[in-house]
Amino acid sequence: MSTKVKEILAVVAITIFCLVFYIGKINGWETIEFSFTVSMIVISLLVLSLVWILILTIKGNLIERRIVFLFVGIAVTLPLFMGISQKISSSPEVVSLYESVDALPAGSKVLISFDYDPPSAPELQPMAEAFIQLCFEKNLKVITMGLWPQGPQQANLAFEKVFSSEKLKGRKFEYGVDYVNLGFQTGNEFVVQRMGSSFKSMFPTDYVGNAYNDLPLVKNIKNFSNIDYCFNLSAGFPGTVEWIQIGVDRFGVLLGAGNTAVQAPQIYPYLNAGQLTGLLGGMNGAAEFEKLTEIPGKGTKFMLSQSFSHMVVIAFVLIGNVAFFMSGRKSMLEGNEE
Amino acid sequence: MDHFSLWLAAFLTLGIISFLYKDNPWYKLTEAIFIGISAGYWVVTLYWDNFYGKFWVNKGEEPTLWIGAFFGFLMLLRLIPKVGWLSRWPLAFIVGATSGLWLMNYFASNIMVQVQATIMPLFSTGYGTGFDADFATIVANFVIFFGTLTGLVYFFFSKEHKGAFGVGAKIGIFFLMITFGASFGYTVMSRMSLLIGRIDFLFGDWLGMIQ
Amino acid sequence: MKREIPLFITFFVGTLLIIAVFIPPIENIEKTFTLFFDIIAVFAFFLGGGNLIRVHVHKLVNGKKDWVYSLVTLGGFALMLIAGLFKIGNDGGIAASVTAEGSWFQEIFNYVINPLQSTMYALLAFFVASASYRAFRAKNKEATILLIAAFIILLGRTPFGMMLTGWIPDSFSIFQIPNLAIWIMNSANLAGQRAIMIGIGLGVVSMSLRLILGVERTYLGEEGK
Amino acid sequence: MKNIFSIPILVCLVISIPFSIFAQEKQSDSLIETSKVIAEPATSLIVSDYKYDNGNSLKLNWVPSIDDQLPAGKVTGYELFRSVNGGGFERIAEFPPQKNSFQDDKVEIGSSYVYYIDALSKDTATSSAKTELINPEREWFNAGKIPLLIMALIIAGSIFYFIETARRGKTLFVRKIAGLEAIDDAIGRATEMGRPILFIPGIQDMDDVQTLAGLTILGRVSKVIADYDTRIFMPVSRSLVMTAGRETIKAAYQSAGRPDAYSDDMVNYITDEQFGYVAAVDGIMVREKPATVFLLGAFFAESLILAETGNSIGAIQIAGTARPAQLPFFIAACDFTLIGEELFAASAYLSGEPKQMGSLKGQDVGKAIALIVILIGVIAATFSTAWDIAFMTSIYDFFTTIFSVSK
Repeated sequence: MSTKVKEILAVVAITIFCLVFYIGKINGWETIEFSFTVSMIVISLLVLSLVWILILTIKGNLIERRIVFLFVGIAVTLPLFMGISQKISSSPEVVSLYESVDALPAGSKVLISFDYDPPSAPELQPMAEAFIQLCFEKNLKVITMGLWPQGPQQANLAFEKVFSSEKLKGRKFEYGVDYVNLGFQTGNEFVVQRMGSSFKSMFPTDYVGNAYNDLPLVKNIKNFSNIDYCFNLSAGFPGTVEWIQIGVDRFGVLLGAGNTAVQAPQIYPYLNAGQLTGLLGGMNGAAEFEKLTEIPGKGTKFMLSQSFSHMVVIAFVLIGNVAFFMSGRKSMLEGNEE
Repeated sequence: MDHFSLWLAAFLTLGIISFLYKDNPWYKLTEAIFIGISAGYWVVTLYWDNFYGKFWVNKGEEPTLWIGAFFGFLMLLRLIPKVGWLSRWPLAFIVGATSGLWLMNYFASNIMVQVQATIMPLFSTGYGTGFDADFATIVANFVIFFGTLTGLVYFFFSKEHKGAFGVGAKIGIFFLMITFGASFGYTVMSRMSLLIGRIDFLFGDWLGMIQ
Repeated sequence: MKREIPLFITFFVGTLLIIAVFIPPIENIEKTFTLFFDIIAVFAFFLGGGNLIRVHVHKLVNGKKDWVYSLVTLGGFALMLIAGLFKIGNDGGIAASVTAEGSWFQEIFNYVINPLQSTMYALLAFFVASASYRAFRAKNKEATILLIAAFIILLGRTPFGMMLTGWIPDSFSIFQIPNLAIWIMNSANLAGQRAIMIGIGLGVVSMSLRLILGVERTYLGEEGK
Repeated sequence: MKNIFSIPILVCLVISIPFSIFAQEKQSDSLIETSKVIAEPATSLIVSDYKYDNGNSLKLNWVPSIDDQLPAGKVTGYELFRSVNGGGFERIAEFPPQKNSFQDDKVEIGSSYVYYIDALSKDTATSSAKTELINPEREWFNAGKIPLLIMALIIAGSIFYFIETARRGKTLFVRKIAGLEAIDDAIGRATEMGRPILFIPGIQDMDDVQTLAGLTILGRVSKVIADYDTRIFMPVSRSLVMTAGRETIKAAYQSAGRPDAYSDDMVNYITDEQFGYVAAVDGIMVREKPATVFLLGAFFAESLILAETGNSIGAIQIAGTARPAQLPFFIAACDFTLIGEELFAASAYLSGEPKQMGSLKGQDVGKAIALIVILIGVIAATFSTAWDIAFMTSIYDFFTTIFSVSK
């Protein structure tokens, strides 16, 4: 069989697999969850294959890039099927964020800026959901906006999710009174700056087109002095740094932030300098926050998969280095796979 | 999401992933769709947000905006070879504006603020608090102090990295490496969660295999 | 003329923006200039978009290899233009926001661009793994330090860190990996960041000055005259 | 006719408003007398225009209440109220005890303001007298930014000084930068292999100074490329960068004496969309198999995707960015990496012109100043905090003032 035929067969097999499960989904098949034993067997198989990769690497040359890819794919996918939970600790910056929100009196107005787009949603969306739910549980008023075009849409998704949660099911939240989505405005950090003098000038209408003054929650809000707390979910520029430089430094808002894990190291200096009340960094931060607020969500669910993927990366670094030292440092330096 | 959009999203998702195996027609098709649609997306966004929203709507109130439009027009003169050199004017404007803006911003936020932040007492948690730091904080303070100094030494251009200076630069590069290592450690985490998000889509939203 | 005027524009605009920082009545001039930039960018797009069309039409007409993909690209481009510029499917017609929910433009964004973006982004996970396997080697002292730092942070940000070092008594809790990771983030990492930031600050100041003063003028096509 | 009757009622109502307020105050006064803790109000509340701004801030000073003593005075804090253009009073800020000044930078020129301050005790609040009506004023020079100006002048001045010194013919030493030394070899390699060179100036527009840095390096690099007669290909994600890139390469080819070899096809716009661009560049890499890849500019998440794909096709890669988060990936996957400041220094270094080299020396003066200030500042802060040495305190104060950035 030529490679081409094999490739076509593989595509056909994948298509059939997907069709079967899709039809199954429509017909109401149950979701799959591995039992403890199966999970353990799967884990041991994964570990065994890592050992196999180690042996291969020590013996000869590097394994092919594509095998690494395949392995990562499997190691991230399988844990999503496992029914095991894991322990989650809490870091001080997460606790301080929680405490600063917890300390707000009922009725306080919280501004949440959604400065990210769907690619960063796996990390930031769980934070957004947990944070909004916490606000509603504490009877705080929530105002959302976005410095990124797709931000407000993420805010709406988060609201939907929160309203359908177990804890808040019985309660009614009225748009315009309990929460408002102001939408997106172009201008990056200048939006924050102009909001310092007037929210209305930046958001003459909200996301759905209501006039600013028709919304009871915000019509009396002139600028940051009427806002009790700001929370920023950021995946890059414009984001937390701009909120700190303008919102905190110029207008003195209380700011907490949720960041992608990539952003977080750059935010630590500001956290250290006391310009932030707290910080959620990456999926881990989301899971910790979910635990603190007792609002379990996707952050907690993805954690196992996340831990696996970290283990795989750590294992690959280790394998690479062990092989590097065992097979003589020189030869591997030039080593090029494929 | 209805059936069609789900399958479309899944088709495109798998098309991109197939690049990991090798360059193939599926990926090429996905790539072509991506380029065409996203370029169109940006034209429309630029048109409505920048041209319409920032210029057309406000041109009456703020006549200075016409200067911007004039520069923009000069840009288009590139298409006419004879007067194409005029398009350097808007370029010159942009370069001047970017330089001027970034010069002061970076001067303030990167130099002044960072230098000031590094001026701190070594045995205390803050200025004027007395001896109140624990051992870990004191060590951290010393590390920040020496790390920042030696890191700066590394960047010196007008001195060969030799002798005592060389030692400083060497220590400096160690600190830079720790920073990069830390960034790497943190970044890995983020990247993995993106993949988890996609896999959740494929096996959860699309195929309904996971909850 | 061809040469002096652009240099003067750069000098004038750059200097004006620097001075404006100290003169309250014109301190907002940067906003105006940013607006100019945005407007110029729109005009420039005629050149960029035009180029995109030219390249792909060229491939199509000459029947070059893979011309089908050029057709797809052009089709997608046209589809998006029509959907967005005429706001097809928007409830409020032409007056509504272009990204209003339910519009073709937004739907295409949600179901085409979105999964593509996210997946391309997610490919990073694979590349991170292959880079870890292949490139993060303790080749020398610097690389070793980078590795160790990365390792501690990685472990510290996952429950493995606690599992490995949870036995360390609380009085030495700083040596428990999660705490150590935070400590590194707030000390050595901070130091390196600051050195890099101060360096970048000086680099930007120096390069901006070179541009404003006209010492650096490659971008204007002035070199070698 | 009915309306006539309503007028006196309305008049009565209007007249009664102040009385009703008065009555309320009376009522609350009598309440306090019975059981609650009352604190004396703050006194001498004075508002003045904050000098050195565009009329957007006012300064407030007051003498804390006599009941505000530490550790255990009656006063638990203060609340500041403000009325704009004769409107109602709104709470705009609150402070801890012992605070005696505040700068309100949320005022607008053309409006008038009145303030009063409440001293809060456990149960109640007592108000100070109201301030006089004030209008913020506009100033023509921001004296609050004098430290910034001085420092900017010193550092920009030293860069300028060394540019001038070098222009006059003094040779200045600049150390070797590994990544830049390798450029010639990398281009030579592509020539030998008969493969193209790929140049990626980051994914940001011309309003990012990193893109400008990338383009200035492009100018130097493409001159060498023109000399070697190798193909260069530059896909970009912004139309403006496309225009500037073409201009730059064209000029380089001209100065290399080969204007005929230049073509607009060297630079192509792909799409503004970050990952759409990456998808296309990845495709270009695996199909065209460039021998050398330059990644110089502002990079975000795509850094590793590009660098790893480049690595997989066996290209020599020279990368540089000022984004710390992306640097480790470049270091891992590329052959040479320009770290932060080196990216900005690169074009000066590559130009070989004395005046450009001079600017690098000027940057070093800036670093030296930063080094010395940090060194002395930290020592002063340490001694001042630990042993309260007055001399050290004044040094500390001096440095922190000089390096403060006023808003």
